[in-house]
Amino acid sequence: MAILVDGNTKLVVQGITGREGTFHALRNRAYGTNVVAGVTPGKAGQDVEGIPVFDTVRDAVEGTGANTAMVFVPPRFATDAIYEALESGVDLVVCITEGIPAHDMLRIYTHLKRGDQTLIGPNCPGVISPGKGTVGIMPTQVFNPGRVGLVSRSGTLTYQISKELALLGIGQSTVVGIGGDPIVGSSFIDILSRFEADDETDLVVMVGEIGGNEEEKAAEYISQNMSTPVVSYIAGFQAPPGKQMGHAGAIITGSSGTAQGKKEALEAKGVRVGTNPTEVAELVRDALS
Amino acid sequence: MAILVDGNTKLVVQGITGREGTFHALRNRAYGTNVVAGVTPGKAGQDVEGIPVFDTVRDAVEGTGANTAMVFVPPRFATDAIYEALESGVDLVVCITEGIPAHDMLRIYTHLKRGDQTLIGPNCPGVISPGKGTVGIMPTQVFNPGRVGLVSRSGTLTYQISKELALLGIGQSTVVGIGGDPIVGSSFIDILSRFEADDETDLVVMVGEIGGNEEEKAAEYISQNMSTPVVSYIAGFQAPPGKQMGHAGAIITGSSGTAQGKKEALEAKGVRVGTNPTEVAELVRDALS
Amino acid sequence: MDLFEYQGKQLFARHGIPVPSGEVAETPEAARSAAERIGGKVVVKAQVQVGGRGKAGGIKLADTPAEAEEHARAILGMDIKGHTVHTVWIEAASAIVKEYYASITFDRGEKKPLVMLSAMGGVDIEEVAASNPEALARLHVDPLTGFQAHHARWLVSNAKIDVGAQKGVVAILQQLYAAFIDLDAMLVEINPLIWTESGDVVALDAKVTIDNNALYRHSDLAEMQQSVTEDEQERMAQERGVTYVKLDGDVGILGNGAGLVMSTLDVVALAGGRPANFLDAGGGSQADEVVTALEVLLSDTKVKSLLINIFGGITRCDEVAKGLLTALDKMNATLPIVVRLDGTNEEEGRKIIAEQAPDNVVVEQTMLSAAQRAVELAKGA
Amino acid sequence: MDLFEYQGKQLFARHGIPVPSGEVAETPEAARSAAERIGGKVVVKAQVQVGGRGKAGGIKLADTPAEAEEHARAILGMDIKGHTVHTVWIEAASAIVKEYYASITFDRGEKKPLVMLSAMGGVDIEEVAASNPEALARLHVDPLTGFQAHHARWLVSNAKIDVGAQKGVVAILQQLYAAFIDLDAMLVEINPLIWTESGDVVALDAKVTIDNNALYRHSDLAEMQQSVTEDEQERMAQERGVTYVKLDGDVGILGNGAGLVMSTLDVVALAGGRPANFLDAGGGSQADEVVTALEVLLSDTKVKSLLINIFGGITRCDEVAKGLLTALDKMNATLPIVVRLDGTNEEEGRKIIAEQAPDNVVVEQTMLSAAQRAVELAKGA
Repeated sequence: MAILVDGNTKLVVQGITGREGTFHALRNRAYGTNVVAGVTPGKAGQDVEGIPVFDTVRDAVEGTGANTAMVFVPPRFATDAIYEALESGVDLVVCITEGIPAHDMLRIYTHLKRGDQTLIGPNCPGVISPGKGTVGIMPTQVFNPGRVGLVSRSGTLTYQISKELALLGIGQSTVVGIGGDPIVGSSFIDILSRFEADDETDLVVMVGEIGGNEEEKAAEYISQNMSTPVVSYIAGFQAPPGKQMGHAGAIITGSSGTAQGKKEALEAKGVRVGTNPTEVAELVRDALS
Repeated sequence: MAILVDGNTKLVVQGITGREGTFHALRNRAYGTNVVAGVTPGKAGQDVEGIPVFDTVRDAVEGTGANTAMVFVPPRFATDAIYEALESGVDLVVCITEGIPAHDMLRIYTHLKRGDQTLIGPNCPGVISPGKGTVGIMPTQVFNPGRVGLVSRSGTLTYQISKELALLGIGQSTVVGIGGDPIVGSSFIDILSRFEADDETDLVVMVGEIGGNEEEKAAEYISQNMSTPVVSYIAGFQAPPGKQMGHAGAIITGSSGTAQGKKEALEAKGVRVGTNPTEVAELVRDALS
Repeated sequence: MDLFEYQGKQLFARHGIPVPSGEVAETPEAARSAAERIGGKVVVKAQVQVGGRGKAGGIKLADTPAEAEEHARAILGMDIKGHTVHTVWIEAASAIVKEYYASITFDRGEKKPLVMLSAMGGVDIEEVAASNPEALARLHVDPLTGFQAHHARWLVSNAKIDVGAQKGVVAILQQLYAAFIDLDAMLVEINPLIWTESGDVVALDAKVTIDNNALYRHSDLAEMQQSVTEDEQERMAQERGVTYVKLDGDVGILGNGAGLVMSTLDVVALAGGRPANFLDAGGGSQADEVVTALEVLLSDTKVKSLLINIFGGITRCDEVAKGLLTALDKMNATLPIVVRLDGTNEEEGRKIIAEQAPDNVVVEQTMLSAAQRAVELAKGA
Repeated sequence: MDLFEYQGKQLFARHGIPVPSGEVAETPEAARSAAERIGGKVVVKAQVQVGGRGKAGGIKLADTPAEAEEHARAILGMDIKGHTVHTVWIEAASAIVKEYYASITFDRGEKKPLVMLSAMGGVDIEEVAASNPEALARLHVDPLTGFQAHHARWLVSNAKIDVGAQKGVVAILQQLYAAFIDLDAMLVEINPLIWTESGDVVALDAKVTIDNNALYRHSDLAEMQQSVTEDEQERMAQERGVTYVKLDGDVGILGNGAGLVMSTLDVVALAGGRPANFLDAGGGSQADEVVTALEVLLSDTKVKSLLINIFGGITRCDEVAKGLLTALDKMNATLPIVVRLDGTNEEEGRKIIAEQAPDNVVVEQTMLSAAQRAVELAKGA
């Protein structure tokens, strides 16, 4: 199975004729993802190494049956691009773009949750189901097919932990970077519930960081709803309180947002929390054995 | 049974300390409706002939368990009052107020349809279930308990047809004035589906008028979904095209909005359409016998 | 409330929508000096709220200010489908490459704003919509999330707007939607929306209808409201806040509630009569309001008989009866009047009329019989 | 981006929120003439972006312009929790009857704006929220339908705002929400919101945080941005667009991606070291950006050793290696540097360092070993 991205994914890339858009569209295709279309307004009829370009996402979906959209446009056009993707009827939108205004995301989120589509991101590295396909910018060489699910707010930390798992011979079913912004389309719980339902996922690694209370809410959810074991990692024990740490998402909001608070909340619900990426991988190995 | 309003109705009246608000709150109570609360900001703690007054609808609902709200405030405050009623969690909001801006109603309607609450009106006479209760401003003496449902865009025409039914000894299960504005909370179809599900309603009278295409859509709905027979009346055969006729709702929008077009659409689906209120009552009598 | 073209253009300009520069003139001389200030070729356009003014000779191109004056003299005072031209709009002539169509209206059926765009503008758009529906791109907008850039792009792409004009049309559609919302408009329409030789996209016409219910929050728009009504009774009714529409028959009709009044019109027609008007005295009619409404009706000399059809809910029949007596007293009317009173305080109302009304007032028990009687009396008069 | 009180008040005033009249002054003399123009008693307030300035002596009442000058002289240049006062705000003194609290923030958990109101303002509101939660009325707002009058009424009623002040607070809450939306704010806070002897409700303080991601659509706000950073490295980083936060240890840290950098900090601490900073070179780091980031770090004399921890995704390790060499060349740095390179082009990167880097640069294979080495080197230095 895997979640979100698999052999059935038919991808349309918004902003495909941009430098990064072209590069990653082709990389995703090279990994095996079925990239069926691109969108750049005014460039309908062109193609990017054989991938047909459309003026609008709706036209792309009607023309190719795309079911997943990846947003690769500059931040000031990304809000519009997300709405356009949602209105085109695709099941999944993955927004890589960083720097979308928070008020825009509030409105997108509220709108999104009234329907049944899925948004991953913004400000995220995307999704990879090793051996099946990828939508995003993750360095594919780090990942191997396997039965561990991974969900993370951080991109590079995802790679780090996947590397540690690889060193122990452990691969992944699917790896999901949900993004580090204060408001993202999918929360830990949204992804955990998909892994719980996935019969190819035996264990989930949840990688959190300071700020917000998504990890605390996930702890409660895990204890109530999950039979699949979860191992966690939290970054930011040494982060200074109240300072912004790259992601707006890393602002500490009250004591509930501290790394220590999150660790304790998870451990109180029986989730093992590693103190560093290497230890996380070891906990996973022990739990699987 | 009856629909919308019955012995379980617990009514909160918004704008209860105004002249009209007080008058109709007391009239509704006199008819047997359980009027549990009123709302006027800044007047919490007062009462209107024993009906306690609250500052906010939420407080009224928490304090009394009200499940239905009637909006009786001036038009420039009515949009806010409808949202307030919806947020308080009541099942049904009946808005009597005339003159709410159409753009406000567009937004309210879109918001409303994403939840499962019901709005009747605005610019409507309300609802009466004869012998059980009433929420609104209808002259109660015109109605008698019976097994005919009635739904109408027009207030006075509702009274006229009910009077004609009364002259033939026919009473009603529930009478619903949905309001004459271009955008109202409940359409003919919304109410027809409730009558269809009501085992105390044997026949429904639908009273339409020129403008919009709700009658045409209802004709389709009736033929597809209703076993309960429907008799209809359409007003406005002599109305001049393109002129506004009191209700903004009476603007003719294209040929689909004409009385003749509506009559033909209904008859094409097997719905009998009377040419005047007296004949409508006769058609009802014949259909029931 | 419908606005004149020049008012619509002024509002468009405030919302950033390009319009030709222009001025209003109410005299030929003013038209000349406006043309002088604008410079170059100008167009003199009759300001009337009715379509077809071009065919009627209400739009003329002038090469010189003298010619503009001459055209204005011809157009001012002209009758276009019953509308007298009191004002002309003088604007710089445009070098048109292509004419498009754009509008935003309420779609009552979908309960959403509907944006329409066509590359085939400047013509009868209803004809285009009927004969060539593909040529009219249509898009409904979610009122809570609004009209977005991608909507504009989709419309432009699907309406097959020329590539060189696409950017301008995308911008105008977004500004037009903003205007639609900000102005509480029921309709904003540009036909034609032109693509000019200099590559600009410009609104060459402007049709704007404002929601009367929202005027309370637009004091600037309320000021634009001016009587465009030629008919004396309609003007009286408008001033008094009564809903009145003149028709071409001889049976005057007064009722309460739009539905009941429409039904009354229909029943009068079924009885073989011809309604002289639609007059809705409204929901909460008090005696004063009834007097006002009757004054409007009784001042119309075409009315041969009068049918008063009231079903009291909020309206009380005794108030209506009192209003009738007061109005008759004031206007000294002698035409036959048929009254049907039902609902709240019907007995009291009928009693007042029976005891105090002059002989030209008769009471009928049902709407049907009242209509038949009023028709007979109109024919006999 | 946090604004100063005076900037927040200027924005509040534009949104119709009543604030005391006032002026900015950067010298004691300017403070005096501002006080003269304002007239009457004034308050001299230090403009710093840190709480507790009142207790620190940064807010003083002046009866006369001379006294205002005197206070300004004392306050300007003052150090308040590490922030030097460069500006004072002189405003008309208010006759306070009651102090309230009002704010709107993002609630990340609920993913909605959260409006909070309390009749117990002018104090530590976190203490009120903790000890007396009933005293802080809280309301989440649907971002699509917005904040409405009934929300304001509910808050005022439930926060038990004094009856005489309710109307003013209802109005201010609505204006504050409009400001929150229009300004793309992450936070708008008024503490205290005062009820005055003349019966007005006035914002006596203003705390506004603008979403940096939205500055592109607020050119007027972007102009308000000014460096408020005392630390040299933080100022350098800000100017160069690098995310940098100074900490109090001696192991300098450079990584790519906030999560990995935070994790690196933690691992350094676990290894017994103390991080000197947080520096995120960002997602797509090119050689130039790495040079910039290293320049910031290497200019800090407190840094005893440097840990470069990169996991290349978009970032390419060879670019990082090249950037490192360039920076070392430019800065002539001799402190020990530990490099861990992983991910995209890791081999090429390691090769560049092995072949071309000076002896003070060492490569470690894992993040853990790299952290241990950097800590050891800092201790040995």
